[in-house]
Amino acid sequence: MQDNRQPAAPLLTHKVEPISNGLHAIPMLAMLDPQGKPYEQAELPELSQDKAIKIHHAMVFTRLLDERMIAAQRQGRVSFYLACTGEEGAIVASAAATESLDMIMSQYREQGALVWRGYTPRQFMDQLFSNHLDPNKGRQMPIHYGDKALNFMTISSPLATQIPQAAGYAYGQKLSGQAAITLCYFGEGAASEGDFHAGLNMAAVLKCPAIFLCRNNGYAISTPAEEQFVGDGIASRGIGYGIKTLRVDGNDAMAMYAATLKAREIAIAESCPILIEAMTYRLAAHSTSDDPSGYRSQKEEQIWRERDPVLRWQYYLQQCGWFDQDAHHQWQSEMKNTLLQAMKDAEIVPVAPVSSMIEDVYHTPPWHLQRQLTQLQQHLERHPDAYDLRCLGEGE
Amino acid sequence: MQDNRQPAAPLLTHKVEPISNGLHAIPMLAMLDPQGKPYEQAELPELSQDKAIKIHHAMVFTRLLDERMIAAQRQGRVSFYLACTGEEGAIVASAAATESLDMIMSQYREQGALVWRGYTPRQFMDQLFSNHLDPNKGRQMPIHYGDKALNFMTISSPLATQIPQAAGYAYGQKLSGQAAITLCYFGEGAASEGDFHAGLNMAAVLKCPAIFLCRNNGYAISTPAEEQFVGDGIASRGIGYGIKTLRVDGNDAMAMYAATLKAREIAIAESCPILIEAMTYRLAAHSTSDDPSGYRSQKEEQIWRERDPVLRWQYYLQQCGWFDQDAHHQWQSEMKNTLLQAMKDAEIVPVAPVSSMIEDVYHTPPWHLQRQLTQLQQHLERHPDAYDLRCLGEGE
Amino acid sequence: MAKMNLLQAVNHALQTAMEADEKVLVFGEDVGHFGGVFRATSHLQEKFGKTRCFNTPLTEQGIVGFANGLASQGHKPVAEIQFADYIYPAFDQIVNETAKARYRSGGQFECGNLTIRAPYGGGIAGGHYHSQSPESFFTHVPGIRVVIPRGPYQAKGLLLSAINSPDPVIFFEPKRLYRAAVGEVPEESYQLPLGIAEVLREGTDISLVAWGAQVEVIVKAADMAAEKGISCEVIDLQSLLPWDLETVATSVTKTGRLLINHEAPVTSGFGAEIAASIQQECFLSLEAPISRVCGLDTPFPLAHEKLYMPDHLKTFDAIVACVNY
Amino acid sequence: MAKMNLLQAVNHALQTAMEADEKVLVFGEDVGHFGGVFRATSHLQEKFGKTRCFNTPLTEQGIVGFANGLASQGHKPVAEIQFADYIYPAFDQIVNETAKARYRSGGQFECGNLTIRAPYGGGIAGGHYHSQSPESFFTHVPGIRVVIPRGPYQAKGLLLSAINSPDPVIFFEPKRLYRAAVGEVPEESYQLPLGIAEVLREGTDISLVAWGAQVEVIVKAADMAAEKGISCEVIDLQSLLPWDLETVATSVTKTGRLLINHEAPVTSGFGAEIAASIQQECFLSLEAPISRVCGLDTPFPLAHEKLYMPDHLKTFDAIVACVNY
Ligand SMILES: Cc1ncc(C[n+]2csc(CCOP(=O)(O)OP(=O)(O)O)c2C)c(N)n1
Ligand SMILES: Cc1ncc(C[n+]2csc(CCOP(=O)(O)OP(=O)(O)O)c2C)c(N)n1
Ligand SMILES: [Mg+2]
Ligand SMILES: [Mg+2]
Repeated sequence: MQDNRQPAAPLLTHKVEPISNGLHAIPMLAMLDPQGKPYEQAELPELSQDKAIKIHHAMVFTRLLDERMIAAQRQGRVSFYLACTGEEGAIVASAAATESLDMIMSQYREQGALVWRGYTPRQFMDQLFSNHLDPNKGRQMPIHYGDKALNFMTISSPLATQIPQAAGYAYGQKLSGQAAITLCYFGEGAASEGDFHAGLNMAAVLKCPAIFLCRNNGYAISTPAEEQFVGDGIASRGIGYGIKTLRVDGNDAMAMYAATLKAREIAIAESCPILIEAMTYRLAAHSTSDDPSGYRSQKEEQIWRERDPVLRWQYYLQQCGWFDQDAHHQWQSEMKNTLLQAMKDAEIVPVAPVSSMIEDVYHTPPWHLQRQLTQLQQHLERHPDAYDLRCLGEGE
Repeated sequence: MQDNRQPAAPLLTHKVEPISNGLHAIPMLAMLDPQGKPYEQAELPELSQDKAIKIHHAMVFTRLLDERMIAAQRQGRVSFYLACTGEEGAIVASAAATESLDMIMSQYREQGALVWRGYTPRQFMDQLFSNHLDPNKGRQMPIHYGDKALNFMTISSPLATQIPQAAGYAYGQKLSGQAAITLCYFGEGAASEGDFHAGLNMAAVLKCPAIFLCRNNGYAISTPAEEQFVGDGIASRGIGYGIKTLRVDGNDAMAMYAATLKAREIAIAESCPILIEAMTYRLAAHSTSDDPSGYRSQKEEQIWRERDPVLRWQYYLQQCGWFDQDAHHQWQSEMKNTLLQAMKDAEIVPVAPVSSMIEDVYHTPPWHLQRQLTQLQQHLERHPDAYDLRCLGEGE
Repeated sequence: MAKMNLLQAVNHALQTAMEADEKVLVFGEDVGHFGGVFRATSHLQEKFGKTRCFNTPLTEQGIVGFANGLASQGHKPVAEIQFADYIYPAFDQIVNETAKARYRSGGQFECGNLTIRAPYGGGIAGGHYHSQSPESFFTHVPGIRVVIPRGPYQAKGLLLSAINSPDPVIFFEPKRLYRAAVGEVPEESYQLPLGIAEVLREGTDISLVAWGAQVEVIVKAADMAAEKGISCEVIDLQSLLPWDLETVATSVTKTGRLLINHEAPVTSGFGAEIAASIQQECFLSLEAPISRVCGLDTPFPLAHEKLYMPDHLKTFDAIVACVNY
Repeated sequence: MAKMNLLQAVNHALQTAMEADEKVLVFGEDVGHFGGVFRATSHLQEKFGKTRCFNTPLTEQGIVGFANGLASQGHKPVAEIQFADYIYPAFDQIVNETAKARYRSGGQFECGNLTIRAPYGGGIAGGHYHSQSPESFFTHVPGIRVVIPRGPYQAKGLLLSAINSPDPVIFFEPKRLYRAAVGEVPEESYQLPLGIAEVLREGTDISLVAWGAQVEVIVKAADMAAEKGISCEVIDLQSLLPWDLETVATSVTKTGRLLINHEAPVTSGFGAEIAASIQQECFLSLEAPISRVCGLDTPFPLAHEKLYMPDHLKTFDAIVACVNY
């Protein structure tokens, strides 16, 4: 029975003075300056040359993928795409601070994390072309990746739903006795959803070892952050829930790496959630369906282009003597070829068989779905030429 | 076109130090000490003798009503009741700081506000006995009061739904050019709902002149506040939304009055929301369906009984020389009689006519509801004795 | 008269309503300066200012909650849900609040002035979450109206009725027709009645009922059937709640057969209610079971979208089966 | 065997499940120390500790979201929604997440282990918000199961099946029977099959279908009808999604008549789906229109609750009308 409700000598005031300046006191963690030079006071986390280069590769690959697919969408080869461009630092470096048994739940703009985890060009392409090799069986729109083997939860379009789920997943990890966390990404727009509130508060109360990583990239489609919330970000909310909170320069991959590493350590050691707010910018359009020129200036974009996280990391590598220009160029052109080839291979792979349409609704298709499938198959037999059956074993 | 996304020299830090102590810095406004004596530093708001006594009467009446109805429920005269007991200070004094054109949206434990606004004993009883004089036509459970004339929105059981509604209502008041606000009450439990988050954030961004008044009374039914959130309250969240925030001793009616008065002034002058967290305690059971002995100690209750807000106000009146013991006792016993009489009168009033069952679903009953009513009426004619038709003009 | 697509008709209706009544407010995610992701609210902020047409934070429960408050205060909110697939976070505000506000207060308070607009339906390669047709959920909610236009003319006339209706209306817009459906639309204000179906084509052998984007599907199937000598009566339901039982029943009494087509999964789709009511109403006239040609009982798929859809071929086959029963 | 009421049977099922599998977790508002507002989770925290049975903050969308995460992680959450009337804030998590998790990931991730329990229905003077029967909404959601027990024996057996089912289950408990329905319940573990209806009484003139608390209503009506020489076949549907069409169709083929009874508003209630399916399935056997005896299309009223309910008298009258059709 609880009996600890009587506040022990609360802090009193006797003047009616609303607190209104709470928002501006939250500092931003920065480790590398825009030229990739560590700040003097910064204590950099340990990071091997190999890992530093792997981070760079993942960032660059992510950008190459984005460029490739935006072009592919313009060519009409794929219906939809959504780029990570500008946010690779925040994503790749945070994922690099996780262990492989940590679960990652993403919103949709975090393909860099999947790249870090080892998702292959071909795997990306199979999903993007909705073919039968896509583990989702081509059921979802492009960019809704998911891979059980990589502990990367399949993406779901409804915003913020993954936030309370991450709390629950992390609670389950804790109960299973795993030294693992759930890393949950979302945008500053998604943070307006009720699910954000529910998830963060539950995680705090139920002591769930999860990292909630908000990419504050300034926009939710066309809606600028200042029409999304009052103040300069959402870090202040973490404090409101009694959650340990870090605001980080999201374009500084070193700061993101350090912050996530520390957050993971605390989350496991203290069995508690942490909120990280990555201050960054969406350099690309929201998606291939969007044109940002309708709602923001070139000038603004230019300012952020100069804060490119990928370049900043490259400068850092250069300073460490870890950047080999020629090797990098060669790697990059190989990657471009690999991507192109993977795309060519994936786009001709048939879609899943018609029979798969009723799979995975339930564990085992119930009678009514079997009946509906039979009816559909009979219909297709009656009209063999009416449908473009690029289905496995059927249309070919 | 906005172009103000580039943070002007943000506050930087270079050490990974999560903010984790944000919660304990929020002081609580107190004006009267437990003996009703003003704190030395407190600047009391202006308050006439008449108004001070009216506040006292409203608090006492609320308690009498609660006592009367809890007894009535035990006697089986009414199916359900829910008491304000222990929170009269927070409720009555805040309502007393509003103007009559301000809208009040309440959760369910704020009958004190309705008393303040002039709801009569008989009006309470008509609602509580679901008779046809209840403006809600007896459709809702007891305690779901509502009165358009008093600008008191009809209560709805689903928790927190009134919070975004209050934001919208206040926005509408602003657009209508009224110097009016919406006062929205809710419990610390309801503040866990997604609607709380949605409502407060929208109110902040859209600059809605609303006062969000959270009664932090320690429990949501059996769930203690420490299983509802981390930290000592929800004031910290207001700060997170960039909303001006006040934490107040909810059992100090003077502090509540002063805080609400100030909040209203700011809300109108600056066209913005304010959050007030009233630290108080639910002295009664959650409702007549509940027995708190299963989840909290007598000792804890006792501590709070000693902080009785009604008594504290009485002490204050006494110090001002505004309390006439005899007059008060006489008023009190008159009130008891009035209540008893009102109950006796209300409980024999028939319920609304059967035909009212299909009213107010739509503006005008559509064909299908008319048909359903006809069928029902024919059914009742076929079985004149099967139903207890205490309906107006039907069962008698 | 002007040639407009469905999107322009919606935009025109909103502009007309905002011009006529300053109480009309338009808001939702990205509807402000940008004019909405489909551009249904284009130029409204420019014309009517930021207080009357504005972006909201990204929270559907908040949008509808806010709109409920505004409506009960006396404004006429027209709230946009960016995709019907994202209306569920607002389900509680709609079902427990919008719909019950008038009843629970005995008519003292209500949200009758509220209109909620949302693009719905498949056909745009949207997969699970940009293709749903959730209308049936809302037909089980006494207190709201559910309205779906099939083309530009209906979109403008029905939307203006919805905005001016004293009842809250959920207005689903068939997004695959946003640009595809083009037609003549009066430039002045006009309203089409709510709760009333429209008989698009008279026929004698079978009645076909659909709404929204599926109306063109049943028309196409009716054309195919006509070639085979089958005469179809084609009905656009337009309002799903309250719905026009009388028009459908009259038609079925005449034809003796009924086929209902909708995109949503068949189980507990609105076709179920129509079938249940009509078999009650027209029992002695029915010459064959009422047929439902609908989406499968699965989430809306991407790669197999075309197979999933209750298209004209499936409808035609079902017409033949019904007539030959 | 032991005598238990429905509440005790639920409690017993939860205890049995928690004993059998440490992955089973029970949580929701007030379910911890207090044991739930109806006491369905009494003593579970005591027995299994605070990590396995616990209070959550007051947020239904959070509860189901959290449960979805736990289920996909490999636990078996049994989440309580305090009243079915308050399940709507979780509607998005259920419809877009719980139900679609498996499909959208091609079976890689799923919430199959999830069970959501909620007391539903009228008869306790609960008014609008403590009386609702929202089951029909969920029957339009492919991917979940909807199960409703009529008594203690069914409650334990079906709840254990729900918890062990590889599919997510919404389990609605008829709260007006929590204490009123008492019966013999095996103390050991047992499961009743999901998706299967039970024929409680055989008959020849008309089939009566209901679920949950309304089963006793149709039984009572069947008794009255028997006195008039009408022989009713009484069916408890038990599972609403997927539902046992075959059992109902077999019965109607025999009796030629069908009456469905549910508390929820008639329009788009689950009776509509049953009627639509059965008229299709048994068209040539039907001798009268399928009859629905249901709640009115209004919010659930307080003062007129008894008039609102589809009680045995209304059912009996409809049986007679149907048989005399
Ligand atoms: C519940 C829900 N509402 C609306 C949408 C439509 N939508 C997709 S992305 C988006 C903006 C998200 O912004 P943010 O969270 O900041 O992420 P960003 O795109 O900036 O990475 C919106 C409104 C959605 N997917 N889900
Ligand atoms: C959406 C919703 N969920 C659950 C409930 C059931 N319920 C009624 S009151 C209550 C506790 C509310 O606690 P709090 O907000 O702190 O208010 P208090 O009773 O302490 O005044 C609960 C869970 C409800 N009414 N609405
Ligand atoms: Mg963003
Ligand atoms: Mg409380």
